[in-house]
Amino acid sequence: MTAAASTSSPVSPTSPPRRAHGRGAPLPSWVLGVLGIVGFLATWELVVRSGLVEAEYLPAASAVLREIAELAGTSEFWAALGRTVRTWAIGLAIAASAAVVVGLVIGPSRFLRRATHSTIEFLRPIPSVALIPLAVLLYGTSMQSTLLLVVYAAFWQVLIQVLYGVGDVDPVASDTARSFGLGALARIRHLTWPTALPYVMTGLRLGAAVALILTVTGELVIGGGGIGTEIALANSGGAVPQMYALVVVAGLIGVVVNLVARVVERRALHWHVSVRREAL
Amino acid sequence: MKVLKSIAYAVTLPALLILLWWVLTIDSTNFYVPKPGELATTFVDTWFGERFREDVMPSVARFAAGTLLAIVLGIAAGVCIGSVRWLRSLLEPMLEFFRAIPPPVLVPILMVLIGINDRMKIAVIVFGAIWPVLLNTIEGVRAVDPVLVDTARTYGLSRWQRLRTLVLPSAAPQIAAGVRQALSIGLILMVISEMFASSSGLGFTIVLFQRSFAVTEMWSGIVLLGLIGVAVSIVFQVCERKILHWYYGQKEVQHGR
Amino acid sequence: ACGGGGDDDSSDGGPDDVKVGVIPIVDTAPIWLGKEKGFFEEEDINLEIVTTTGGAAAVPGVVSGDFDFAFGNTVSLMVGAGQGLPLQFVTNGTSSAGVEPDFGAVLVPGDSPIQSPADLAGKTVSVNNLKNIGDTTIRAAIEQDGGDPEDVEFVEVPFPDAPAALAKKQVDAIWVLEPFMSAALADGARVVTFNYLDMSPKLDIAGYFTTKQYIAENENLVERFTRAMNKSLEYAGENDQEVRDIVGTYTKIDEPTRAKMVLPVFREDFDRASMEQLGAAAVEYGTLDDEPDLDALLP
Amino acid sequence: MAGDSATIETGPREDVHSPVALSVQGLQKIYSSDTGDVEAVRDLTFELRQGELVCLVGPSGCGKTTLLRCIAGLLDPTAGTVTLDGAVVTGPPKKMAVVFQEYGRSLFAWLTVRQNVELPLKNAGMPKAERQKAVSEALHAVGLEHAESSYPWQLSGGMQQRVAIARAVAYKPEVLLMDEPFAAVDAQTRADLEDLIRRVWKELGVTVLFITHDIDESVYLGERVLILSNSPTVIQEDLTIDLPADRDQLTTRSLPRFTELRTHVYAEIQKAKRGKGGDA
Amino acid sequence: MAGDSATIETGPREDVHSPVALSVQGLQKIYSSDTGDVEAVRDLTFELRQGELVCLVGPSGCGKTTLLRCIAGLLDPTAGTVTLDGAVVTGPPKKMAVVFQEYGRSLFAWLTVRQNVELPLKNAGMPKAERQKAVSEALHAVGLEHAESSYPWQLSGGMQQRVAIARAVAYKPEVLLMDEPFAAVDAQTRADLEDLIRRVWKELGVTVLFITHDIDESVYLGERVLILSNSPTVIQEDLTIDLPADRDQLTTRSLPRFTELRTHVYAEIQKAKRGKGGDA
Ligand SMILES: Nc1ncnc2c1ncn2[C@@H]1O[C@H](COP(=O)(O)OP(=O)(O)OP(=O)(O)O)[C@@H](O)[C@H]1O
Ligand SMILES: Nc1ncnc2c1ncn2[C@@H]1O[C@H](COP(=O)(O)OP(=O)(O)OP(=O)(O)O)[C@@H](O)[C@H]1O
Ligand SMILES: [Mg+2]
Ligand SMILES: [Mg+2]
Repeated sequence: MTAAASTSSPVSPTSPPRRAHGRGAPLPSWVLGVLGIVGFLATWELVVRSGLVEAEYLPAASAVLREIAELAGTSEFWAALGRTVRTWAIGLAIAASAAVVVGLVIGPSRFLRRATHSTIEFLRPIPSVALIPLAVLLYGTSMQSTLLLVVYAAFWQVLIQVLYGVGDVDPVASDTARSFGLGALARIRHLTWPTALPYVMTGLRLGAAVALILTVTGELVIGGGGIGTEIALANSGGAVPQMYALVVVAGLIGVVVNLVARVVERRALHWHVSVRREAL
Repeated sequence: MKVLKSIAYAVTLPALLILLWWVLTIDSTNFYVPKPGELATTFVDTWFGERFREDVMPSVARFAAGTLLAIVLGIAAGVCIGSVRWLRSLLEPMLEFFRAIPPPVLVPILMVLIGINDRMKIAVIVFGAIWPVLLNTIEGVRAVDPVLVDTARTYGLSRWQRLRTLVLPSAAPQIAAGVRQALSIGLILMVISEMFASSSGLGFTIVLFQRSFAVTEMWSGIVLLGLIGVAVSIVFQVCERKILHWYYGQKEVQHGR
Repeated sequence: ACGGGGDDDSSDGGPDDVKVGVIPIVDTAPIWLGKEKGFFEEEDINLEIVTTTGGAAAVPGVVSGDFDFAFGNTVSLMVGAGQGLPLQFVTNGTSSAGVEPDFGAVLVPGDSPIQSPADLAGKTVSVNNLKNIGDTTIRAAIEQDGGDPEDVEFVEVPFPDAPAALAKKQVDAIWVLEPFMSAALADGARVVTFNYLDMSPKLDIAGYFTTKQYIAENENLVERFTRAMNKSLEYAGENDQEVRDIVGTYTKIDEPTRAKMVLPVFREDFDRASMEQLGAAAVEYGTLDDEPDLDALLP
Repeated sequence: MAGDSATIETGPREDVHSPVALSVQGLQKIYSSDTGDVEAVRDLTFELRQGELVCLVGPSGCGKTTLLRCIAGLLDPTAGTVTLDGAVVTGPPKKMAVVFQEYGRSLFAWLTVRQNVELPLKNAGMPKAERQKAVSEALHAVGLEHAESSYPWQLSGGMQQRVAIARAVAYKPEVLLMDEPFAAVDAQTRADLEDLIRRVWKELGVTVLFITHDIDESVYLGERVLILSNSPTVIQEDLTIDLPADRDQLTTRSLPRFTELRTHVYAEIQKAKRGKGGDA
Repeated sequence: MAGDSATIETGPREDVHSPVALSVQGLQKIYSSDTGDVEAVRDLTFELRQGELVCLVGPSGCGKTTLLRCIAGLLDPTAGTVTLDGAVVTGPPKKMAVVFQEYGRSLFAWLTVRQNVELPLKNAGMPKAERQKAVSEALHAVGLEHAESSYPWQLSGGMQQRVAIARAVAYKPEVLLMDEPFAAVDAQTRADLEDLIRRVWKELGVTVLFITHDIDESVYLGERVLILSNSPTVIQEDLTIDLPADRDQLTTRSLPRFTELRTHVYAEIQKAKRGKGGDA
């Protein structure tokens, strides 16, 4: 199966997927995705049932799912979820727009790229968690504290991708644009931005996940409400199934975020090789 | 001359920023913001000595092991997932799920499964640092030039050859972008992994300083992390330039420099 | 980001807003109970309790003025004060139960060869935070028992994860507080020692604190808060069942566990002698650089 | 399939007794996309005998590249079949070499000229000494021995195209498909390369399908010329080139028969373009 | 600069009185790379008068593209200067349009055919109605009106090249540089496009530099033909084409003078190739 699929998969953009003709209707990708999740849940359940891990420390999938269903009936859960999603969305929006702007300014200029390189490399690996005292000092336990961590962490993810994307502009295309008198701004809009867009998309997806992680971690360590705080509460109260239920919810937010990102990508990048190869 | 120029490039902006910091803190008494001079002496006192061998070295070793593992696994899995469409459909939701789980909440499970040891910390690093490599590899593999793919297929290049001579080199620039991010995330996770079930290490020490309100020492640790980041990035760049010399060569000559 | 009540000392307007940062654990039951009972309203205080999930935010929160008061453990405060932070307790928070069983203990698996604190030498013991009250008191217990206090390795494992680590034999012994102590005991763990008691039956674990500056600027309010707090502590000390009940409102500890767990002692005064002892031990084992200035730290 | 010009013999030569190498039967290809379907090729049927050299001409956009990609097994036809040596083509067959129209993109930017030419041989497991000889010969034949350690992006357009040709020639295929391989080289080099192809064809007995826009070239090179109509594409004419087998740039091109044939092809192409819904 | 053939007049026509539009003086370009320096162009000096149509021919790899990129201000010459309307060229000048040899890469994959042609006009601030008319006209002229909403990767090679030509024509430049613009189109379309270029040239009075490999094309199109030597490249000959100004595919190409000129150019190129260190 693997062999067959891998020889037919990397075909040129113009060729339709072979299995569309040959082997009957293909499974739509969401079905496969659901299959993957079901498979994972089954494995998890088995690992616990077989006693490989004690249910006390890692409850079975079924128990966690039941717990999620229970949680979903409470309004506090939805309030916490809303809070987490809001912090995440605001943080990601700030980080992404800042990173795109900075990237588009620094990227095309060799001078700026070189001048800022060492500083960026210095600041990038500084863990957001190490900034917690600073965040608390500045904003207390309010949402802004967590937001600061989120923005700091997600910013670099997007920025690096934008920088690479900007560096990938085809010189012939760039020459074309220059020779037709497109100014710096017009070139960014019509050439650099579309070229960098696939990279930005990857950056956004990376950044979205990191932002989510930091949102939850921030809530977990600093407090102030949200899924992370709920996890900490469940943890310190020894409510193990509930804690895992909340962790799973955090993961599910990630899945949803990715789904949305994929849809956006499909629309925004319909012309790109990676998408059009599959769109057929 | 060339070397001097690149050093100048590397040093100017940081120097300006330090100057700014120095000016801003001249008569500050803020407990949380140390002065540059103070920080420099603390840095030397804190990190040059026994701590370097006992805390910094093991941490860096774990970081190296974890990130390398993440890179290898990420590329391997990324190539498979990127070139096999149904596999991607099958796994993508799972990958997104795991990617969204904050590593701190994973530590307890890993502790139960692996134990309280270096392997557990390395696992935490791998778990966090693998994503950028994986995602970038998948995207890079998906974007291989179709004409090249056709060329390789008509010459009947074997799967191994195609991987080695087509897929990997052509995805290499994007993989490099992922590796670069993985390196810094690895460093971040090194700290996180030492926040739990630990008794030594750079990250642990920083957190300890933070908890004991040894603010200047804590900042010196953050600076050390940043410096390690810069060092790692330099090493990475040397490798990248070597491996991707065709890519940079192509860009440079095509830009007419 | 000041919670109010800040500059105007007198209560000319309505009630003063007071923001207190606490960790949602059993130890902070009195303040929740006091709020419920209206002790703070009586003092014309509009109390807002903010939960911080770890201790990390308490001191910075108070120093930055985000909290007016916060709940913090004595060793953390000694360390902070030692670093020059102008912190001062206004009242006690929790103290050792004074008799066995205490609410925190060093546990080993049932079949472990470790019988007494001295046997811990050369072994790995988990504590929630290193260089804090846990390792300091355990080291003291080992020394008291004739063991070598330097020859024990501590690792940080959060309380909730410690029972699993012990069951999996990933550490030789764990130090946990309630409710995890009960849970581990129910799983077959055995108590080696109640380390708080080893230091002193009257050991004070944590209290409510603020900055000296805040005390100077809000003398009246601090007095009223202290009064209300003391009343809450006293009430909590006398009403076990109400404490167990209120814990259920702000933690996720289930009813059976709450019914079983050992409660700490709640009282308003600090036991200076045991604090001195603790301070000395902290200096001896390197947790602190200098003897704490208790005059400055205690109310 | 019969031609319509009295003096010109059309249809495959009957006196060729070698077996059929390549057979295209009722080939149709429709590209479907969001903006609607494009029928690139409607109904193509023709055969190539073993060791034949056939040129394919037709208006721009009539589906020549599409046809070539179907034959190379890179594209699934919508209807009809391609048969090579009796076996239906479903993927790229062995011992087939293709020179793509997008020559610049068909070279591996990370390999030197020599490595590019060597790669397929290495993959086929040719021993090193033999391989190096083959590569050197091929590079010499296209006049690039001095550039063997350059990278493709250090070469001019025509040089890149010649690298792609050298790669195909060095591979010693049984079937050689070429899509406008000389579009970017100058007249003199072109003449040399034309002679190279005829030499290789004769020496190796390889079956060649050669797509070109140059009418003189198609007549000079081919044993047969297939003329495609404007889209929807069918075979407009199958013309046998009855020029002597030994050809030579000066004498052959000045034969009156040559002029007759080229004039005929030119007229046919003009008809092809006007015949249906005009393209330009 | 004087030619060496008795019957052929070389050197710029003296009777042209329009001012010099483009002047190249002592141009040299050396590409330096790790593997050593490549001197692509040694010493080129020539002038184009306003409204002239000059063709440039030369062996593959002799530096034509390099020269064009220097003139377009996309490449810094190692020595010498390019002057346009009296001003030294340091960056891409306004009102210059370039058709690149790598046509496929000079189109923006994320824009449709129409949007590709429209972009430079939009950027130049042309009003919408006028712009749309200009785009439609240009697309009609290259025979692509039916493909205007396709994306470049949905087109055949020749169609892509015509999009690039349409973009340049619609831009109504004062100077038009074209690098083998007809390499990928069929003979008939090529003839049509040649006539299009001559028409545009006459109507707009634009100065055209046209690089080609097709000797007949250079003679048919140009008022002058510049022949470059093999590398290290200098101007081997500057040939005035004394054919009537009104040209026509059938009659002009059958003039005896046409044959004389093309034979002369062919001989010169052969000399160019053999003259120095032979390329093929
Ligand atoms: N990926 C695609 N999607 C949609 N239509 C396509 C695609 N590729 C080609 N076409 C269309 O199919 C037709 C034939 O294209 P093809 O590339 O086969 O032409 P061609 O004969 O090779 O032309 P040229 O001589 O210009 O290279 C064209 O009308 C083109 O627009
Ligand atoms: N980026 C580069 N680095 C090094 N050498 C280069 C580079 N670009 C071109 N060259 C060399 O410069 C010479 C001239 O190249 P150029 O592309 O100008 O030729 P050309 O006349 O346009 O050829 P063609 O007709 O084949 O397109 C060639 O020998 C080529 O190898
Ligand atoms: Mg084609
Ligand atoms: Mg060129």
